[in-house]
Amino acid sequence: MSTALIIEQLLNGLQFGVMLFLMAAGLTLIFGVMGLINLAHGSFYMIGAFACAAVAAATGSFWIGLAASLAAAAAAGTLVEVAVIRRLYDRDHLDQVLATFALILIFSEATRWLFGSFPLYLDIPPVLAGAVALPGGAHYQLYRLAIIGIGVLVAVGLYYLISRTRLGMRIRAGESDREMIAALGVDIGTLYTMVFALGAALAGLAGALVGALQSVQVGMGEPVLILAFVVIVIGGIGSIKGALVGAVLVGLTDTLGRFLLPKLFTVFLGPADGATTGAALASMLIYIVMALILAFRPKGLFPATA
Amino acid sequence: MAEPVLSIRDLRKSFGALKATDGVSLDLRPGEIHALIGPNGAGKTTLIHQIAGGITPDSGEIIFLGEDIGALGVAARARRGLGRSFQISSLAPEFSALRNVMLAVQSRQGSSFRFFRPVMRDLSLTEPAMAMLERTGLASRANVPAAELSHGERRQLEIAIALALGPKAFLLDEPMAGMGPEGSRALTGFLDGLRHEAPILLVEHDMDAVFALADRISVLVYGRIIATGTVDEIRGDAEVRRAYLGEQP
Amino acid sequence: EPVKVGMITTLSGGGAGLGVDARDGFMLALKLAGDTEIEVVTEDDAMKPELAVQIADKMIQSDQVDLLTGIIWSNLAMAVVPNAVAQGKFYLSPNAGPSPLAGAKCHENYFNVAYQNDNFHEAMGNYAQNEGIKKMFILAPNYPAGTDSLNGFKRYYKGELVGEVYTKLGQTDYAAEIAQIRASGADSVFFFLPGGMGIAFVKQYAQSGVGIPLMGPGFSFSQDVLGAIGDAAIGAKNSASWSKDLDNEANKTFVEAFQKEYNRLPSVYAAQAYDTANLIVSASKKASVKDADAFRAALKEAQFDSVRGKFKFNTNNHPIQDLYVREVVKEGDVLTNKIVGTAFTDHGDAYAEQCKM
Amino acid sequence: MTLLQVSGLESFYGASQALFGVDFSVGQSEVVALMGRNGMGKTTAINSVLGLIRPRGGGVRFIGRDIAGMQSYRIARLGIGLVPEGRRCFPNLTVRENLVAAARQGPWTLTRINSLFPRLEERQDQYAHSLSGGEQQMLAIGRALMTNPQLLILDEATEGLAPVIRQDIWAAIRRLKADGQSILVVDKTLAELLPVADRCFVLEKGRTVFSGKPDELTPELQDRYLGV
Amino acid sequence: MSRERAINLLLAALLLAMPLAALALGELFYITLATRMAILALAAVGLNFALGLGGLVSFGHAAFFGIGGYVAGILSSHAFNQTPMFSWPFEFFGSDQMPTLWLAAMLISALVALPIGAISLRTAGVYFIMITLAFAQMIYYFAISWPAYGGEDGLSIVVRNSFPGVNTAVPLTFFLVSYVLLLAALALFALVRDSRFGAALQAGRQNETRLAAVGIAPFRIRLAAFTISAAITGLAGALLADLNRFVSPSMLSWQMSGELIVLIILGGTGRLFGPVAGAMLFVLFEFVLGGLTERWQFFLGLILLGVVLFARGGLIGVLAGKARHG
Ligand SMILES: Nc1ncnc2c1ncn2[C@@H]1O[C@H](COP(=O)(O)OP(=O)(O)OP(=O)(O)O)[C@@H](O)[C@H]1O
Ligand SMILES: Nc1ncnc2c1ncn2[C@@H]1O[C@H](COP(=O)(O)OP(=O)(O)OP(=O)(O)O)[C@@H](O)[C@H]1O
Ligand SMILES: [Mg+2]
Ligand SMILES: [Mg+2]
Repeated sequence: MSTALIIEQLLNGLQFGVMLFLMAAGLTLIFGVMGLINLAHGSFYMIGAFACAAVAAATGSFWIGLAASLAAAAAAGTLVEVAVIRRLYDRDHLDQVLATFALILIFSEATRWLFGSFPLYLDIPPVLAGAVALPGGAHYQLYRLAIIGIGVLVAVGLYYLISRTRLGMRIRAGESDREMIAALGVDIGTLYTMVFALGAALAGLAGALVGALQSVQVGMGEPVLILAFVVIVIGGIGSIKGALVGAVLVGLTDTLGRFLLPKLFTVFLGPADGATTGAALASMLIYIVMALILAFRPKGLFPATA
Repeated sequence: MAEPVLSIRDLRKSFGALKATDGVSLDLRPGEIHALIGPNGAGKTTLIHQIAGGITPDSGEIIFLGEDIGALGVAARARRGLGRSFQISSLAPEFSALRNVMLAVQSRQGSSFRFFRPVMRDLSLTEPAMAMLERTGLASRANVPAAELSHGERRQLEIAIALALGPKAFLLDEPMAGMGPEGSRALTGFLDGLRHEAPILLVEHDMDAVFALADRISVLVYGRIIATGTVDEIRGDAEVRRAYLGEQP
Repeated sequence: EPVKVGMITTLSGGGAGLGVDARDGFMLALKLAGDTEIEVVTEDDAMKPELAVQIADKMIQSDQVDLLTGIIWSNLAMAVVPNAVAQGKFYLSPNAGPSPLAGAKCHENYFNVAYQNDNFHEAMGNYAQNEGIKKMFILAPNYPAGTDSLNGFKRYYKGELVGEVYTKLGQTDYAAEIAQIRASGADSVFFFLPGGMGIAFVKQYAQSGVGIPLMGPGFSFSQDVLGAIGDAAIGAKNSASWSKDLDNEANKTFVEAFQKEYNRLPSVYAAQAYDTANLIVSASKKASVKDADAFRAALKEAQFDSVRGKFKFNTNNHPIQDLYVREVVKEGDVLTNKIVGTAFTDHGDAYAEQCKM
Repeated sequence: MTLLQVSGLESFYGASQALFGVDFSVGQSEVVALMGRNGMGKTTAINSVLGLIRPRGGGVRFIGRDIAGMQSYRIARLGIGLVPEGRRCFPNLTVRENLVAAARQGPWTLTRINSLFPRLEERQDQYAHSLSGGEQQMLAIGRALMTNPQLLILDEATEGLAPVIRQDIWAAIRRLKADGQSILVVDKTLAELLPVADRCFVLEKGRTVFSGKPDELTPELQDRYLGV
Repeated sequence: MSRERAINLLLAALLLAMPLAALALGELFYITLATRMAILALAAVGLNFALGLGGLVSFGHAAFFGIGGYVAGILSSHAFNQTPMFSWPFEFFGSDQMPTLWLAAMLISALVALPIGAISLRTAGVYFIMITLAFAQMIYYFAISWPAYGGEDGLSIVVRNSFPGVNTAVPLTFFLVSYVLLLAALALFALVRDSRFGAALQAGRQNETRLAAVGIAPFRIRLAAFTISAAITGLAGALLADLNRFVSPSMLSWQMSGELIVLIILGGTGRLFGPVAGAMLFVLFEFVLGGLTERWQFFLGLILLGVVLFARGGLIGVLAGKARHG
């Protein structure tokens, strides 16, 4: 095992982590800050990817596709908030679970209806193709570096929005007591629609950016949903910093686990059995880490309020 | 003098730089009402929480009925006989007033690991609970869910629950708050009699009630007890007037 | 004699493309055969085994179907097939071929018209062996089909394995594996990653610029996913029992008709389902489905014009067929496969001996 | 001029009626006391004015506009500031954030609040959920003032405050009154309330049963309606 | 008799009438469908102990459902193949007797639930949701990659296990067995809900601080509820395995956990018959829509959405009105 490989894997872990953060960013807003259980987050992610793929194919430009993904996801978000979520604020939290579960079914099938059953083509934009050389013989893809950059930007932007602006304070106030913040003269309804749409747009952005690396297909959002929840919960609900740290932790754990555990078990069990046993453990690893963290820090790494 | 029921020795608790409890020692003797007064944020509720077990002190001892209860959890302390009321009402909102009280009766009677007998048909639960509601004047509201009670009624229910535990000492955090003049008067009379069942550590800002009831008063300021004495001693204490009482008529 | 067919396949969610292709291929065959005797009820299994079982029960008990077909995924087949044949129905597999059903748990009423799961992988292993590739890096998800795949490959490939990696089922980011491939010094990479996993892997592999040649079973370069992978797939070698350019009459008719009817190129799933339908048609002409023994015998004879050219059943009712090596090419602006070699002729499977029938 | 005019107000919790016809009004620069025993409907009446409960009957007019059935944020923006019963500070916001989140332009600024309640300034970066009860009460008052309302509604705003602070609050209310601020107060301590109030309304079982000047509220009436 | 109770009786009668009518009409499949409803309802009743009474939203109950299924599958496969499961300290050949399987399924589900609960109950709210999910995912990935019992391909049960004195291969009999177990679980639920234990459990959901302050430690109450809940869901898993004659890791997946939660909400959270109504409705929708259109999931989504938006408190909520609190 060369040092270059280890460095590269560490970078991969970091990159995967930031990518996870990007995927979780919208959910951080909707779930973490606004306190809405939104299972349809993955649907916004999927909508973003499909919008980007379809528009990029039609126009030949990834960037127009990216803009379309933001617009489409934001529109879907607005629709969902106004038509569904808004009616559920004064209900049991569990009603949100059922409603957004139903939305997953609707969005998935509607997407298949519109775009057909086959995965779509979406590639990274040519300007970001290729790799940059890093010291130590490793090189790293430009596009993935760009994702890291955007992820960090989104993190900083969200942090600023939530913690430093009056808008952020009002959102958080709305999470704990909607009625009271309204009684103080804040139009929390419209505010929540906007923020929900922003969260959806972020999910759509992630869908488009990550979609270029993956398969743009119906159902692509479901694994993302679970991972995004994991990341936010590990970090501590409501904390942007926590979500970022949680994401990187998950990214590193997963990548290094996949890389090292099979090697470790191969030593004891031989190549085939070692590889499968190691891989089995690796696939459970992030959940093991999550369970451990929550067992010792029941409110995540960075509890938003004490 | 009789052994104190509850005895606190040099208790300390900090939140960051803030010393919320800064070396507090205090006794609660049998049959007495010991009032704890002090400015807002002085650390009264924090002290009650530490006695009841919700907050772990940084150091110091809490002796209850001769036993150091510092290591016990909230529930265990309640079962030992520490009954408390909350400054900000804390009830089971969906349960009726009666069922809220029954919960305390059930705990007092022993294990909750009984799976089959319906509680509402269990006279050994409903009767004592109803009696408590009657004592606190809530009998007519027995079947109203706690969430639908008015603020003042919830305050009364807090007291009823604490009573139903049949505790060996009461920790009452602002029981008068939110009660109208009538309610306050009734409660004052009520607590006056209650001290014979168990001594009361009473946190209260209603000075009429405190002066009418207290055998002794301790004044807590910035986490420290600056004075302990009888009603007259405290009333006359210049520092207490300045820090807390203001221009009393 | 009318035959009622129950088709359970995946028509929703991420795997819908395969089910849609299978259904379309099946229906096309019936249409071309002009057979009005065969009635088909179709239902979506949503890729859930429990749901597939429920639908099978319904089709058998309520719709009174005579035979079942359509399932794409091994785990669904494992749930449905033993149940269906135990209730005296026929099951004809247009795709999945899990090893237990080919071996110890084989059944006289279960016919696999597609392949035994290991076949494509064995073909690739044989190809790699014959090509004299020295160092292979092999990769599959960590679940039975994945381990079977790599075992199938290793059954024929005897060169050095510089890496054997099992990924997480449903994984979407392969940066870590690609880094290992880059560092491994392999001459070629064999991978089995079905569905979206494969698309993601090939795209990321191409983006990483590693450049070590890729090979895999036909699933990962099948017509249904090539469009999504794009040019990154060009040049990849893959194995299958069928290819659009196979030179026989039945295939020409099929490919042409499929394109005309559905306005896209058929995939291997469509081809297999097309064959399945034709097999049913051929058998129903010879015997009544109500006469199970006669119908079974008629199926076993497999006298239909397969798009794969020759086709016959092994003792375990699994195919004996040729397996080809294909390469991804671009025709105009459409990506597709063309045959570049034959990996096996008249190949059966490794489990037939375990089948006591 | 009448700022707030409530007439024949009827409100329900689900199917059970809580208000059966409540009337009261608050004039410009007037301090009005709303009184009654526990559970008589004071809070319900206030919440109905602010649209937190949608009244089903009767009228609510504020600065000449019919506000019954309007959304509560619109009502609040017309110039009503509420100190709600039970404080209802935003627990996950710091003291400062609680104050500025909904602030509107006007004479009340953070600096002025901080000088009214020095205790809040000391605790400005602490999350409200860990404040002491009295501190939360101060925060709720400060928060309402920060919206610079034309009409300030105080629902048991002195509950849980130390006597000195309570004296400060009453002093502040008197000062506000002198500045021309209109205030509607619910409070249990009549000794402090009656001297500042210009007019009183007494509720019993969801109906207004008395209205008049504080000195018209004779000891007999006090005993009958308030149990003093 | 309250309206809710009347509706409950009606639901129980409907579920029973369905297979009887099916038998009369010769439509055997509807017996299977009713059996599935009963079994899913049983699983959800299990979850309802934790979720409905205790407010413990376990997003990992598929783990117990699946474990129950696997216990039945594994024990009976050993019995069928006459291969020992283990030979120390004694030779054990599994079992194909339902009572044994049920007991084992409940016991093992409970044993697994105990440590999971003990760790998970340190957390609350959404954290609890996620930590239970984490444990279920661990078990899921384990099952997928563990080759001994089929991994992701699952494990088939060749012949339905037997119950002394009756022929379980007869669909109606098996339905009745499941139905009786469902009724028993419902009866247990009703008893527990109204008992002291239930009072403490429900109080803990509403206000944990209050419960502790009267001297009842929430943790032990909840752990007990979580374990009972897991055992019942495990029992349902064993039954489902026998109905499908098959178990696979998809029974352990998070989607399955989600589905169990959805059943409860659909029927009415916190209602005795909520899970029953939910399961009946869900299976019916799935079945009817699946037969009507290939786009059934879209319409299923629309219907579910309609239920949340317009039927406050789920199906029972709409029919019976606001829940009465004792
Ligand atoms: N978790 C915490 N973190 C930081 N500060 C805290 C915390 N809990 C309490 N405090 C602070 O400790 C001080 C004491 O609070 P406590 O609630 O004990 O006051 P109190 O005497 O009961 O006041 P009041 O009469 O207003 O209820 C307050 O200034 C409060 O803000
Ligand atoms: N959320 C609610 N649901 C149902 N009934 C309620 C609710 N809140 C209050 N009530 C009922 O409405 C009536 C009036 O209550 P309200 O809170 O307005 O009284 P109040 O005069 O403010 O009393 P207090 O002095 O105790 O605060 C009471 O009978 C109370 O039980
Ligand atoms: Mg206090
Ligand atoms: Mg009130």
